[in-house]
Amino acid sequence: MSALIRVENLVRDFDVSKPWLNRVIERLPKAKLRAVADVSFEIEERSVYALVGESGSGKSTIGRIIAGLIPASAGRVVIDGVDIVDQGGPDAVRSELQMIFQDPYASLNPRWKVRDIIAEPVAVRGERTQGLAEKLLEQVGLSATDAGKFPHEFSGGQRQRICIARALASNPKIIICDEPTSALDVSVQSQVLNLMSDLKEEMGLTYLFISHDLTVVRHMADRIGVLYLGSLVEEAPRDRLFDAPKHPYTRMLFDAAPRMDAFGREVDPPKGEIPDAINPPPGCPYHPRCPLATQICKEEHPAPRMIGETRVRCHHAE
Amino acid sequence: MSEPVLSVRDLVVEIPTRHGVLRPVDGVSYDIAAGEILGVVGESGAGKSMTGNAVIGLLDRPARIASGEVLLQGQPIHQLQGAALRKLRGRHMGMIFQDPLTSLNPLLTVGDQLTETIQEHLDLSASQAHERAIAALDEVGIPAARQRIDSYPHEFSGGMRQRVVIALALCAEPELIIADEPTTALDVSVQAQIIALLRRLCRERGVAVMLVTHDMGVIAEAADRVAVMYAGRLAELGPVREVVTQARHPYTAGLMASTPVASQGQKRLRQIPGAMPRLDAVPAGCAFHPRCERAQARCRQAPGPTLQACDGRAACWFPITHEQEATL
Amino acid sequence: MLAYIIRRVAQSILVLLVTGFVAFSMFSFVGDPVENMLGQERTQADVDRLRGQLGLDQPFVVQYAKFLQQAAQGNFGLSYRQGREVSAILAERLPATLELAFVSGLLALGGGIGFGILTAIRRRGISSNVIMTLSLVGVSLPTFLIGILLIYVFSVELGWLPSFGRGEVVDLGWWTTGFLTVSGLKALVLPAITLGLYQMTLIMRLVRTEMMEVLRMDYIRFARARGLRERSINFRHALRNTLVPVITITGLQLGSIIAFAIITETVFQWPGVGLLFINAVQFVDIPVMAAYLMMISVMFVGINLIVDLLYFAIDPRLRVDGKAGGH
Amino acid sequence: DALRWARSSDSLTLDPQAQNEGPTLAMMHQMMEPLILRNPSGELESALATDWAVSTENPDAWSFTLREGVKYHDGADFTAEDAVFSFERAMSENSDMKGLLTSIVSVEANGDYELIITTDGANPLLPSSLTNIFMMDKGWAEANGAQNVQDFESGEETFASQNVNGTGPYRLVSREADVKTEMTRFDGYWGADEFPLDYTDIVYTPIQNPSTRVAALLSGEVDFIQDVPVQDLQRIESDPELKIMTSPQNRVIFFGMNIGDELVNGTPEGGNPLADVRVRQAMNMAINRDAIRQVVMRGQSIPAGVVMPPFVNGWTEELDTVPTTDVEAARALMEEAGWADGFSIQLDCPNDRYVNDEAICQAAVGMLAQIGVTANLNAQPKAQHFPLMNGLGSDFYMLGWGVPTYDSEYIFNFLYHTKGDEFGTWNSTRYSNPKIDEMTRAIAAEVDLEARDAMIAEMWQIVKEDMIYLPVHHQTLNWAMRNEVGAAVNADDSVHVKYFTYD
Amino acid sequence: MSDHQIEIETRRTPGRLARAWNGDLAYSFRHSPVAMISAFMVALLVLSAVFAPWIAPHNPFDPGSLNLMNGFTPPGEPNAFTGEVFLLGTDDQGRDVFSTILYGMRISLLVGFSAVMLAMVIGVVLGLLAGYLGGWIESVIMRIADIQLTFPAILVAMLIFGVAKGITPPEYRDQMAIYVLILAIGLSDWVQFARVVRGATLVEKNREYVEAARLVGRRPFSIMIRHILPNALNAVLVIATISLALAIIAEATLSFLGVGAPPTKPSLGTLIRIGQGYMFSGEWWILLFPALTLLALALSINLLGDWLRDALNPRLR
Ligand SMILES: Nc1ncnc2c1ncn2[C@@H]1O[C@H](COP(=O)(O)OP(=O)(O)OP(=O)(O)O)[C@@H](O)[C@H]1O
Ligand SMILES: Nc1ncnc2c1ncn2[C@@H]1O[C@H](COP(=O)(O)OP(=O)(O)OP(=O)(O)O)[C@@H](O)[C@H]1O
Ligand SMILES: [Mg+2]
Ligand SMILES: [Mg+2]
Repeated sequence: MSALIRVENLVRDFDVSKPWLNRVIERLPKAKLRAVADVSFEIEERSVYALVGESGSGKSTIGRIIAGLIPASAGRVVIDGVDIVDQGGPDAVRSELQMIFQDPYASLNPRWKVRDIIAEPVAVRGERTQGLAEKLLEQVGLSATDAGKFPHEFSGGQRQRICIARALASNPKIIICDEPTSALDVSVQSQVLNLMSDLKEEMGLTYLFISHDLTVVRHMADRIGVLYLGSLVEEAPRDRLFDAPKHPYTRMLFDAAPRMDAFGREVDPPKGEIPDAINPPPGCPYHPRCPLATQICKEEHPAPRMIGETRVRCHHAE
Repeated sequence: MSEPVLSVRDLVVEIPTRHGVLRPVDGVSYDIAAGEILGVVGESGAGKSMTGNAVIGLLDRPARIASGEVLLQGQPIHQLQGAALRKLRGRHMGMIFQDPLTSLNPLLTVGDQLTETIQEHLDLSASQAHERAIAALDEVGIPAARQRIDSYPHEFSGGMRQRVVIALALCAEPELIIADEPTTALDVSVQAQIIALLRRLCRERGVAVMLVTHDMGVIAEAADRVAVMYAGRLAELGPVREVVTQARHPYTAGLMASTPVASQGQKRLRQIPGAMPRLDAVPAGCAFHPRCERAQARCRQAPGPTLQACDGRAACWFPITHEQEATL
Repeated sequence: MLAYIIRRVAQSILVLLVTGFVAFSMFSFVGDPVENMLGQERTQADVDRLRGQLGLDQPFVVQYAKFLQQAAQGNFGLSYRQGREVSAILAERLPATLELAFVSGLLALGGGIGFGILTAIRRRGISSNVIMTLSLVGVSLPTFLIGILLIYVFSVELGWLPSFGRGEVVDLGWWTTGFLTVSGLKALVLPAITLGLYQMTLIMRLVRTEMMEVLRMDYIRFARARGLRERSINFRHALRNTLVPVITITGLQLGSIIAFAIITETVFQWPGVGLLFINAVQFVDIPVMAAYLMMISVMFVGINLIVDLLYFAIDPRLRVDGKAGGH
Repeated sequence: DALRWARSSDSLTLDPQAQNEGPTLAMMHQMMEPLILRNPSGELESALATDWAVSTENPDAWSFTLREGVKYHDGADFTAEDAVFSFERAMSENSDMKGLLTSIVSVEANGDYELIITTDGANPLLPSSLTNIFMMDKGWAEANGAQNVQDFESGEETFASQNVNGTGPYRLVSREADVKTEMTRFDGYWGADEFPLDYTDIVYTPIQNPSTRVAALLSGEVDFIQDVPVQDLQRIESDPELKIMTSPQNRVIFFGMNIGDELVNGTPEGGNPLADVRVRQAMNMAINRDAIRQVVMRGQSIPAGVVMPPFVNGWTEELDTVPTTDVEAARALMEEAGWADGFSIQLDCPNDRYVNDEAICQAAVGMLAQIGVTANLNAQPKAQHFPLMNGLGSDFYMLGWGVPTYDSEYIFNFLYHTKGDEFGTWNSTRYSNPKIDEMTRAIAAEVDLEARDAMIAEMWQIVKEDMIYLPVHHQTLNWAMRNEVGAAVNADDSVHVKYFTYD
Repeated sequence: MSDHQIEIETRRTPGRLARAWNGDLAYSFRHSPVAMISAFMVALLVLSAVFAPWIAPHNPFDPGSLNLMNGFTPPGEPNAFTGEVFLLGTDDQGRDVFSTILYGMRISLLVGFSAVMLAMVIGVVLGLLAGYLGGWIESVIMRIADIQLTFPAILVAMLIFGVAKGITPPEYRDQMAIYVLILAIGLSDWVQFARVVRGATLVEKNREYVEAARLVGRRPFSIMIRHILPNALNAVLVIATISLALAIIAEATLSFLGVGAPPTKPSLGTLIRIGQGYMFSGEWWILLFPALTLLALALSINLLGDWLRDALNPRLR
């Protein structure tokens, strides 16, 4: 199997400077926020690659760059052999790629009928959309008669199904799922996740699955990347990661996540919070919270290295 | 056992709408003892927040308590109005909301909001109140509380803000705290911190806590007992370990099973078919019966099962017994 | 913040230039001043001579440049109508307008905020519905008609209040005030109501809407949950948060009070700059018109600046990231 | 006692020679004096000159005997030197009065109390053009740098525009332009014993809005108002404390027509209909002056048959007979002229100049519509109307004319003479009659009054037939005041408080 | 999550009309007596203006049909000269006040509607562009808006009126006055539309459905029109309603300053301006009836706008 998506040394900076005059007067430098810092990974065809990490770690940004919604500052994104950063932007692979968003309420235009929403990806290309929406609705477990309704007539889970139907409309190979279930209840979440798994099998889809919920990721993903402050701190196949987390951050995440079998668990909660991304700590970004941190961590950002199947960015991991 | 801090008896909340009267809370009863954390779980719209709001008297019009009782340390409070109710709030019962950013008034310093609350309820001078505010911040683990007391909410990070909210809820030393999804907006690492904090305060102060959430994991870790709500009714109520591991109500069981953790290793997750009914279309009888694989004729008849009518733990005519569970 | 002020000032200079330019290009259309300046026995030679003297025979760009050059030195030239220095005339008239605007502004703000809060808190009460409806009457009749009706009732029929002018004024050096005499205060009543009514309605409705939205915010619920008193919730918590958006609009409204004074001043023969402007328009007194427009712009820009600074004062969030002015 | 006086606008300046305009002159008349005055009954009366006559030596010169013992407000004496200075100033380039004095060649003093004014040829009408030429104090003017009338080029205001030193019965106390002017009785006034001078003070306030002005009178805030809206007369009259004084005004209102070959706003097929005198006659017949008087003017006007106020030398009742309104005859005339189907034309009208100007035009539009003339009304402020009209941009316009000299020559000069730089400046009709032009110049110089009157009569006959103007009415002046104010209305609307009594 | 509430209110009822009638807005409408009364008033007034030529007993815009002698006839009394009787009396030109009000309302409504339309189109377009494209385009547009705001609407309108009258050839001035008024009021009023639309656009453009549309390759212009605009329309509608009342009043105010509709084709404002001259003279009907009509019109539009504002604001429900 070859990599369908290859991300190499991806960097994305946001300019969060104050206006020019303020900078002049207050003698401030230009401020930039590095949302994605030197991230590389590959996604195999027909696999599920998951990105996990806490809020602000850059998951969505990576997804949006791959989807072509925002440009990268540096690095390469190669999709199906086409480098979307250099070669004419995302138009070349537009129809191969679709996205499902987090908020099922905001991702459907409230003024449009479900039929038009689902058919939009096809309609934009000027192709026939007759009966398409109805077919897709049934495919995602809704009824064809729902096509004439408006989004507000559906529950959150149903809306997410509509989003999935829209994503499928243009027959994509890749679907980027940005926290597709985090707004949903568990019982609905399981329905949606099952649907996604089924569709993957049926249609041979590849998912980039973004989530902060480790249990969901563990269920869905084949390979997982852990992000912290824009850096990919650890990357490994699912079972490797869960069985033998290498990076202290990954371990902290696992420990902190509430567990259904941990009644009255009394462990010390993790220290601190994600630092301000505009002024990240020097060296390894995790060092202020890291129990293992030593002097070198404060000075040097560790390079990725392979430990078995795991790629990890830590001076002390073994 | 001594008198519970909070006891809710047959609470019914009604909302008159143009499509008829809705009952987001329908016959809910439970007690919370001092120092106990009662977890309330359920899907979105199950009536968890409504129950909490009804207890503290914060129902927005047109919702209202239609029947039932709310007793705070034995005193009925569900009919209180105006000043009488206000004096209880903050002083005897506190509330924590989901989003710490929107819970704090952005234009007032944290200290202002704290001292204002303290002075409202405790007969303290301004400087005493100030000291007490610092102590409250200290207690919830805000470093350098004395310096930070004059900061504005936006100057705190998300986790710190939620600590401030907790400090605010606790600063007049109430006996009961209603925490409505206090960690949903936070990251896991911070969530763990906040849960630990809540548990510590509960233990040290003997505060009764009603912890509303829809995260089973949080409940499992934090709560002593758990109430599962479905369509405004209590589906199951019992000690947390038993409810999680040996659910008797088919809904609870399904809920537990559909979490990815429980289905570990399976290709597909267990799922409950269908969705929770909308409030204007709650089926007669057991509200869960259309989705229940065990449903029988009796389940479709009104009146539906209640905890009291059934075994006191699950509101189900045909609860799952432990043996059956094992065979599943 | 300094950057902010600098930007504002730069913007205001731009505004002034544009204002001046637009105004000047318009003046060529409002009529010919010379016709008014000469008696009916004038000859064509007189007309030509005067046009030459006034520089009206030059293209308006040249006139504009000359005007700018002089205006930069604080010299707005002579009024065609009165033959006096425009700056002196404006200085003489400004106190009247400012005092009127101040009182009506106070009325509009006080009434607007007060009634706004009242109607927001008692959303469904009868009193607030009555206030809401009555207040709309204020914006459903043209200002001039309201003024004339007030005169009819309170001056002519009841004889309580004067129908025109400022009453006795006290001279305080460069400022004349009507605040210090009984007749001056009486004279203020009707014009101030006429002028303030409209703005009061707008502010009131704005406060009401904003307040109703704020009252649904989580922090208000949280404040309730902490057992704070309604008074403290309404005023300390809700009103303050309401003020931020209210200030923007209010600032602009107060600015337009000065502009709307044109009508009120005409009706009540209030000796302010608005009346001056109307007279100038009728006479095609270009220097006065130009200076008036410039002055209005400066005032608006000034008010905007104050509004922005008020933001900084009210909203601590802006003090750090300085994102004010996003309004 | 103080007279609180209001009219629609303020005097524009206190410089007596900078503006030849009603309110300015009205104000100046309280504080300054000309040599000769027109009293409330319209007759010339001596003011600073006690006597005047054509000079015995030179038929082209007038001699004025000046009043002795007259003092300025600052105590200086009035002498012929001041008069010479004042005349020269009034004739200077920037003076607005010089149009009245164009015939003067020289002004000389003969001793302290005689003034010789020489004109360019004989000028029998000189005295009547001097009633608004005020006598300034030379010493005062020189001391304050006020020798020149306002000069806009210099960009500086003159002292005289804000200060007054006159010989008049009242002196300036304070003035805020457009707001209030206060005057108090001048104790050293020469006529202290001759005139009532009942009022010790005058408080003058302009009140622009007519309703407010009337309200101020009704509510007792002022004692005396001018420019009373005609519709409010009845209300004022019915107030037991108020009264109205009425007099015909020295102003006639009429419509002018472009009788040239082309119309400015598009000539209809068949040429300019207005060029045909029959059409003009038809239009004249269509206008129902009586209806205008009764409804629009509320009886406050005198229908006019000629473009000449009744006070003017040359006016006769016969000339002023109003044509009967006869729509049928008018239609017949139109048909005869080939305009049976009518035509369309723009009527330009001021809306802030004359009494009910816009309403009159509107009424005229309705009346003309009856004979098929569709007049599109363009009513606009005077600042736009007059430039349009004088720039020959109008085909059909309203104009009002007052005759300060009370002589027909003033009318022919401005309204009938072929339009040119000096003459016919207000004639926008394109009317050009060499005979009239010639006679206009002739009557200006004719000293034989009888011959002159004959010429004037002949001229009126000619122009009346040519019918280039459609006379509408003579305005009526109304002053409203409290009962205790005793005043007689001046036909030119000028006010002399010195004649006022307090009853 | 406020969407729960919405979900509850969604029972299917077939048929577009029935659905609209049962929709949130209609429900709120049926339960607001104020809204119903004012909607009735607006409808009544607008219809009588539209059908004025059929309703009005006279045509006051036809000067040839007027008889000056009918002037100042009191309501319901015969005229002293002609003996004619007029329901609401006549004005100074002998025009039937009732007919003149109907025709005047036509002018007022025409000016109001068209001015608001103009302002709306300009404001919506600029607001969309500014909000969606951002960058220097936004800066320029919003700076222009600021500058425009620096000038009070009434002054802007006066100046535009002055210029427009100046540059139209005199022969068209009579007809032009109305268009010039529309232009003047419209141009002085676009800023609030632009601001609101920009605000809504800024919110909407970050919604995920816009991302979804971008993802499938929809062009910015198409996104603005098809996706964002419909979602900003509620706010626009509310402003438009209130602006309509304001525009009608503004026209009246302008006519007081002498720059309104021509007296031969008077608007309600012109009628009031004329009528106010007869306040003391006893001919009260010339002022009273047009003023009452204007009041009724503006008040009911305002009340309707007010109700709409509350009804369309989900946060206030
Ligand atoms: N348009 C933008 N301008 C400036 N900063 C941005 C922008 N978009 C994202 N960021 C910043 O980039 C960082 C990464 O954001 P991103 O949305 O990718 O995080 P995330 O991992 O998806 O978080 P979440 O779990 O909250 O969705 C954050 O600090 C965020 O504030
Ligand atoms: N004003 C209202 N009108 C109609 N229904 C309402 C109203 N307010 C709440 N509801 C309904 O009441 C029910 C209970 O709501 P509640 O907020 O208690 O749910 P919850 O369990 O807290 O859900 P979540 O997890 O989303 O917070 C919901 O179905 C909600 O839609
Ligand atoms: Mg994200
Ligand atoms: Mg809730």
